[in-house]
Amino acid sequence: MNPADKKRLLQEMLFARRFEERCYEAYVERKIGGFLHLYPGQEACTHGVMEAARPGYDYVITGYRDHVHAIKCGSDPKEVMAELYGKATGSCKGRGGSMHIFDVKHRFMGGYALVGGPFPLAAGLAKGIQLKGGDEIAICFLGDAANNQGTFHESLNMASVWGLPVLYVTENNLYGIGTRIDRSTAVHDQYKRAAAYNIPAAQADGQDIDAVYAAAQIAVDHVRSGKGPYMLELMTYRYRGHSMSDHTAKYRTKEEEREWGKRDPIIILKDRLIAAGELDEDEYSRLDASLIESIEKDIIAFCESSPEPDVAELERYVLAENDPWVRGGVA
Amino acid sequence: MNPADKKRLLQEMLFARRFEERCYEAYVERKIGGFLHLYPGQEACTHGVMEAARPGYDYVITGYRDHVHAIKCGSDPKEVMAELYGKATGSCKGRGGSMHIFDVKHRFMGGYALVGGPFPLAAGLAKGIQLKGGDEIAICFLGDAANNQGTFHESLNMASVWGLPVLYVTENNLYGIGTRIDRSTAVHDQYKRAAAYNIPAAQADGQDIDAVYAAAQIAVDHVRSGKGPYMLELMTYRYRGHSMSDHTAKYRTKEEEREWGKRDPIIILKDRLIAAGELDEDEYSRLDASLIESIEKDIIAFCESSPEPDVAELERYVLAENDPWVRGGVA
Amino acid sequence: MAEMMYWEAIRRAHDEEMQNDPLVICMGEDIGLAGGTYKATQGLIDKYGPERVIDTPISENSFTGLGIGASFIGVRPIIEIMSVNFAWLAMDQLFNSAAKVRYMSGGQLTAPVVVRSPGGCAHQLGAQHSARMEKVFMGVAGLRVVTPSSPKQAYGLLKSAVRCNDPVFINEHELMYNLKGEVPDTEYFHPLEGSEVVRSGRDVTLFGYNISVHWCLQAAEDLAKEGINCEVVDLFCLSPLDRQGIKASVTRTHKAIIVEEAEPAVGVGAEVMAIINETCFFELDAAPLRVSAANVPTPFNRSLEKAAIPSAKNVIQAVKTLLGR
Amino acid sequence: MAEMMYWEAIRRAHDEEMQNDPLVICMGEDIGLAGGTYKATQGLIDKYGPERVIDTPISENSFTGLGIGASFIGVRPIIEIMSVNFAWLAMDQLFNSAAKVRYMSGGQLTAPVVVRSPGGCAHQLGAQHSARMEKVFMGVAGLRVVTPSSPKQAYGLLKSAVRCNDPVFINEHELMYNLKGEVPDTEYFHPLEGSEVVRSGRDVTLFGYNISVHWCLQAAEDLAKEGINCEVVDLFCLSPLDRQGIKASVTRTHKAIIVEEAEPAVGVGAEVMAIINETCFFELDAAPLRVSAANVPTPFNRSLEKAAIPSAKNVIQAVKTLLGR
Ligand SMILES: Cc1ncc(C[n+]2csc(CCOP(=O)(O)OP(=O)(O)O)c2C)c(N)n1
Ligand SMILES: Cc1ncc(C[n+]2csc(CCOP(=O)(O)OP(=O)(O)O)c2C)c(N)n1
Ligand SMILES: [Mg+2]
Ligand SMILES: [Mg+2]
Repeated sequence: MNPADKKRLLQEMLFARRFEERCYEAYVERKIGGFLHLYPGQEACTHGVMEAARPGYDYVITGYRDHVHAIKCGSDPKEVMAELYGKATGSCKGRGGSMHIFDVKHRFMGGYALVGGPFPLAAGLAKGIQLKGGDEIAICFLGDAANNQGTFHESLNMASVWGLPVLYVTENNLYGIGTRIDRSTAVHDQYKRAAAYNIPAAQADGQDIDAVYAAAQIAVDHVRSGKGPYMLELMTYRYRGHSMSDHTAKYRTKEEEREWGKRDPIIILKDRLIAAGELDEDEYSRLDASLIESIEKDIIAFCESSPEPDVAELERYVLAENDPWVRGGVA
Repeated sequence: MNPADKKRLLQEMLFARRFEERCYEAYVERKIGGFLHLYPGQEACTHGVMEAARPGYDYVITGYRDHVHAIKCGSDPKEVMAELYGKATGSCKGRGGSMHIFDVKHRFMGGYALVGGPFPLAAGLAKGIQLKGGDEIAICFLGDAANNQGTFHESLNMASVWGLPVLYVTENNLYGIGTRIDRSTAVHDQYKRAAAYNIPAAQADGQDIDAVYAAAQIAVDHVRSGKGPYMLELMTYRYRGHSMSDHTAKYRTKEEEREWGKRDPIIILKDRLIAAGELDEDEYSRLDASLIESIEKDIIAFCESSPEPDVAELERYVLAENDPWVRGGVA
Repeated sequence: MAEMMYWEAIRRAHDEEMQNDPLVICMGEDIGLAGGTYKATQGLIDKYGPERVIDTPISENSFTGLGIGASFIGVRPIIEIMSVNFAWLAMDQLFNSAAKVRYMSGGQLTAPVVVRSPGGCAHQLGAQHSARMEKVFMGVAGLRVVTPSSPKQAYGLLKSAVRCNDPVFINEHELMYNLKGEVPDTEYFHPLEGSEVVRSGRDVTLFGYNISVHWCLQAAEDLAKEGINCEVVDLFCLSPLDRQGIKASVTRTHKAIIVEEAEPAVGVGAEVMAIINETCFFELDAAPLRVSAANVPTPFNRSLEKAAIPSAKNVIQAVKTLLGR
Repeated sequence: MAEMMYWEAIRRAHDEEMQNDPLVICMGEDIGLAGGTYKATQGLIDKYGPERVIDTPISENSFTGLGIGASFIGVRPIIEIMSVNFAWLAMDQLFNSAAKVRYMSGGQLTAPVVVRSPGGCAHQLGAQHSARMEKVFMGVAGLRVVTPSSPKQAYGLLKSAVRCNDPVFINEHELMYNLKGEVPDTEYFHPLEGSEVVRSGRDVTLFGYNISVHWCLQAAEDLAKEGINCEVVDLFCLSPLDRQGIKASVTRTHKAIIVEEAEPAVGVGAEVMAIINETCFFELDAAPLRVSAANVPTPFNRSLEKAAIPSAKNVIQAVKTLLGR
């Protein structure tokens, strides 16, 4: 990566951070309802991997912690936030909500709320790519605790047997809600599990975008070149609770939080750029302020002024509309 | 094992073989209906493992290919065969059938027809043992193809995290129905999968009862001594089709069948005993004849003369009878 | 019109649809080399290769999910679940993913998968291989459910299901694969909605679907000899049920019996009764009846098994009870 | 009698039963250290230790199966499935193992597990976290299904379920955990079968269960002001449904409305209608009605969500329709 790319990435990650923090506020203000899972702390994972891949071209799928993944794939942040607001202008017209952002035109194939659900869906996207003969890859981002679901085992096995172009990324933030990994999982280094499927795998520091990027390049190259699936584990940490109702004090120490706080992916990159003379504190502060301002002016204002979905359309989108085959085709 | 034990085992395995062959005939004669999965070729697996364990004391659970497992645990073969006949005298009073032999007094906890279903049930038995503080172990016998089911992954993980006294035995006969292992499974040596759960594992020759016994002793000792779960893979072969409707010619070669035929577990043990001067061909022939005769006289006659279940009792055994808690307890 | 068996009709639909569109694939356990437990995919692997005719590992939830994921980008998978009993393992992907993705995404994504599976009691397959689960598939919005009672339907419903943009579950029956019947020689697409009056009558309507249509027809024939004139309606579409068709027939006969192979609770019988109550209650001359299975896991023993599930005889009894004969 | 919240009542039942029998355990995701999403197991890990209050991995099918296996040899597990939507993953073990093992084994084995899970629409949890699945649990022989509408029931049903030798599914509701109500101070075991007339009336019977009982009561209160006298029956037991109780009430009021939060197809409403048709058809003065959800995956937006599920207002409308007012 050249310095310009790194600066762009810093901006993107900082934007993601401020975006998520603004979601938090909007939730507290009761502008957003339902479950809300935020991403601060894990920004380098999505950004590092997708920087090595082709956002908007490769198919991406993930869980409920999905805003930043969608945006990095090319989604308009306005539409993502509007979806959280449940507005008609949201990515899914207010039908999906925070856990279910979809943006098919940018090949962001959705956020899913069933832990482990995306594993086979990702393999299916890869099977589709394989059948159609394209050079896209499918990328599945999920958490460490999701790897205990049976679909992990079943999907990685099939992906390996059929040589599917799919990259499984585990964002290992050490917890599934309030259960620490060693209390739920026999093998703590998740990448080691890939050996059970003959799938090459690696572990990288998920707080250091350069490390993520380097590991992801190998992973993406492997998959795109037709060598089959790959698994990449990124060691990371979520700074907030699991969702808005979660109290981290119940299950992790302040000290652990402090330690990981020192490894903030944004600060690491910022400091590196400053050390390299590519950035100074002032420029960074101005950038930050401008991002915060633009979120307010462009995104929140858009959401506030957007219309609610029309209740008369409640029953749309359940089934395909006017599908001729329902009547046995056109005679 | 001393020579007497080995001779007893030879007799048991030969009995199991003749029993299964007689099931085959009874099926062809339409005395037995439904699905029928036979065990010839795999006898050393059950017998070798259970010889190292405590039949009737340790809890055993398996799939639909379950007759021989039940008998080795102590089930009366008459009751097993009568269950296949669907008679009132059968192990399950004719309710279960071939795939669902149960004999709880001998701690044979059942044959189950959903591939992969017994994995968590076995872990549950082990959890029960752990809570009650006994020194029994739970033993789960399943096939190679069952290991692709999500329950394998989920159950082994839990067994490891909680240190449960359960032994998972994979009878690897290379096929799941007509699908050869390499067409369905990324890692052909199944015992290697145990590493993904930090579970010690071994592979042994499932056609050689001495090898099975030796490996099983280590496995059983490990589990019984409180060191947690263990996985044992036994390389074996089924001589017949998957079930009665299956044509092996569709998916495996005559040559392969011949090769494995040469490694018949009964012949291997018999030859070994003859070589050691513990047995001669005549004695073996007499033994064989007497087993065949006793199956006819004791078992088949019993089944033929046994009554059918009473149709008036169709609705028994669905729910517990006269359970006071259904009415909120005894006042 | 040629006669062919139910399994041959299903195989033909696979073959034609795979010929028509290279993105139609089929997958399931032992459907490739072995040709499928009921031969529904026999020979297709030789014609279309193992990339399109896929023998899967025993991983029902994930191979179903894999098919669903592929369908998001234009693939049209026909997924066989070897026995509907195993479908409990795949319900998560079927309901949480396939049935909901269109709605959740505001119409952006759709999951045009077909899942076929045989249900029903065959002979002595025991409690874990004899479930009748059609009702489970009917209760959740976002999934179409059809169930063929004849080779023609088996052929035409599968063809329409493959082309339709919604996920479709096709409930087949283990005892029907060798059933013979006429199937059009030229390509035929059966509607995925509606119902069919397969025998007209005026005294009572017998509603059946899949195998129970045959029990109804048998009963109707026997009862005709006694001068009782039954109408038989084939509910080949279980979701959405044909409210208009149900109403129309009851409005003609004023009496209704619903015949289902499953345990009665929250089943097709209950739903049809509810529809009758909602659409034409005052047309009824008598209380509608259900003919259903005993409320037991299916017993292995043949006599117990027979006693557990309904037959034409039970239908005849029910008609006589209803008519007060 | 002390007032307590629904979650407190459930917690108390856990506590007492664990105190009473060292083989009563509880297990589920985040039920130990975190005390359960809805606090139903709060503090129990401190009292009974992690061997009996077990935080499980995210492996619904297998931790349910593990509980079932343990129950074979005397353990009495109370399994929490964090949200009923995740229960699709565990259906295989619940139906193929727990519900069938007693029958298949000819009565040798039994699976006295309790599986508790909250269903229902809470506020804006979206399509994958808002399922109402009680009907799915009701359709298969071998499983008891109960659903508490009050803290007292939540307490007493769980206590009886733990002691009962059958597998019992307890359908709770995400919006009810903070509901307050009287619970007896002394130990109380609620019957696992039956129904309860929670308000007597003569004009129409409103059948509800769980949260819909409250909509019915609210509607009854409002309608009373207009001189309409509703009977409200609480179907706390969904399997087996109380045929006698249903009949008795309809025989008194001659009119019936069933109120359910779920999509209508093959649901509680349909089954209650079928029971009415079968047991007391000629008592009916009018066609019974269902008040059900719209047939859609649950939308996220709050107005759409509200429009998708019923409320007391819809019950009032239905009563007026039925009475021709
Ligand atoms: C099938 C299923 N089971 C349980 C849940 C509840 N749940 C939501 S998130 C979560 C923890 C997942 O942890 P992890 O996979 O590590 O992802 P993270 O939240 O840490 O990003 C759980 C148990 C669910 N949504 N789906
Ligand atoms: C959940 C489930 N899926 C599929 C089947 C159908 N089926 C029965 S046995 C079998 C193959 C199992 O092979 P393996 O585990 O190797 O055992 P083996 O029969 O070789 O002893 C399959 C696919 C089933 N019974 N249950
Ligand atoms: Mg995590
Ligand atoms: Mg095998």
